[in-house]
Amino acid sequence: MKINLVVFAGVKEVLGWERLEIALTAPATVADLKRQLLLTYPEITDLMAHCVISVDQEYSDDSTVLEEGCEVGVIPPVSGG
Amino acid sequence: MKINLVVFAGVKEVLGWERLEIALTAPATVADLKRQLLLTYPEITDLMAHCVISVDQEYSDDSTVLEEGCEVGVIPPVSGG
Amino acid sequence: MIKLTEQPIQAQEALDAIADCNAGANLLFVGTTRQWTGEQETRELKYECYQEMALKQMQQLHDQAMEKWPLLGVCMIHRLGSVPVGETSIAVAVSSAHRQPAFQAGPWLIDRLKQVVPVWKQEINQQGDSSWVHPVNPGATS
Amino acid sequence: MIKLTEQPIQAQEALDAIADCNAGANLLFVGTTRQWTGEQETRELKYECYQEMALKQMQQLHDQAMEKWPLLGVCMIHRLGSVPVGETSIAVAVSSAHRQPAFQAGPWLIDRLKQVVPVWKQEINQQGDSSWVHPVNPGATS
Repeated sequence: MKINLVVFAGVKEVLGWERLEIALTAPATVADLKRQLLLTYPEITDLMAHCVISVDQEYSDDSTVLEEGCEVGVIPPVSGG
Repeated sequence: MKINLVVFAGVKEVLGWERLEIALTAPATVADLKRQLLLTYPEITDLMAHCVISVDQEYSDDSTVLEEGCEVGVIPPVSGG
Repeated sequence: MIKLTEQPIQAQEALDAIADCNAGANLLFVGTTRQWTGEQETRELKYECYQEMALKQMQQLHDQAMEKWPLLGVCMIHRLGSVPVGETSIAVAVSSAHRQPAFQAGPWLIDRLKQVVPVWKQEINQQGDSSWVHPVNPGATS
Repeated sequence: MIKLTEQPIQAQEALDAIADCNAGANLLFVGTTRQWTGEQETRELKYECYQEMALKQMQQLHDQAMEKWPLLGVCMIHRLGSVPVGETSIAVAVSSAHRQPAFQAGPWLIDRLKQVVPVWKQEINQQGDSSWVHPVNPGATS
């Protein structure tokens, strides 16, 4: 299945892109996606340790199941206000 | 000695005036003034029970000594804001 | 800035008074005349004060707040005379580098102002009847 | 009202959004870019966000605040892009009949916004160097 990945701030700077369609073997959870991301992009390992994952604009945890076509965000520690 | 009395809100409405020069036998404290006010204006007895007295624009207590020419305020419960 | 005025209060004036390039936090409290208090409908509030003492007490609150917290600016403006429904009777603004002092000083200032500053309000209802509002008999503002 | 904007934020807009004839208390918090943080001089802050999620999270905070307290209005406006020293990055305003709910909801909303709304700031110093500000590495606003 395919999901839409979107990254921000420092992660976006390191990767050099903001959005990417990613192929995942279904069924897949957030934990599966994180493992695959670290294998594909080892350069964000340190940053990822402080990031949380959103699924369809809601905060998720490792057990959240990903659906075909969902939007997954890699969210660094926020600093608005 | 003479002091300048100034009254506000409900007390002013009952008395029908705002400022008055009052003669007091020196030495006099705030307690002495309050006794004299209640004798002269018994109609404000109920209101006075909830008022505090200011001397030269500062809150005072019964033992505060009045000086010639000072300004004494009869301060009902405040309700600003 | 400390001010008593018979003119409408502009919120921006209070914010301008506390603006500081080292402030990250700016807090403004605005008290307005409320239309309904339970089933009682208010038309306007009328404020009078003991001017010299009110200014003195407001200045003391200003100074005390500046001592208690690391504030960059403190502003209190109280309107006098008639304040119709929806209009502002009081504006209290504070600024600080970080937000915690502002969030502590703001409510402290308005609480203390309501306790010590000699200002009195009369409530005028829809029938035109007026009554003095005392703290034991809370009225139509904040 | 919930809003993300690249334009300067007017405080009055946030106050207008929460105005209610039954409100006696109106509280506005304005976060501004601070010039100095210790010995570090800031020139500007640059904000970016995950727009769809930021709006969703802000709306959830709005709804949660309305449930927790008897509020009449809640407004949150966050600026994006460059915010020079002294200008406003965030305005949070709440109104209520009496002042206590407003004074509780105001700091709660800004605290929660800083925890959950996906907005990130970069600090640009006087030399033009930029660095991401993270909560563990507090930056030049409130």
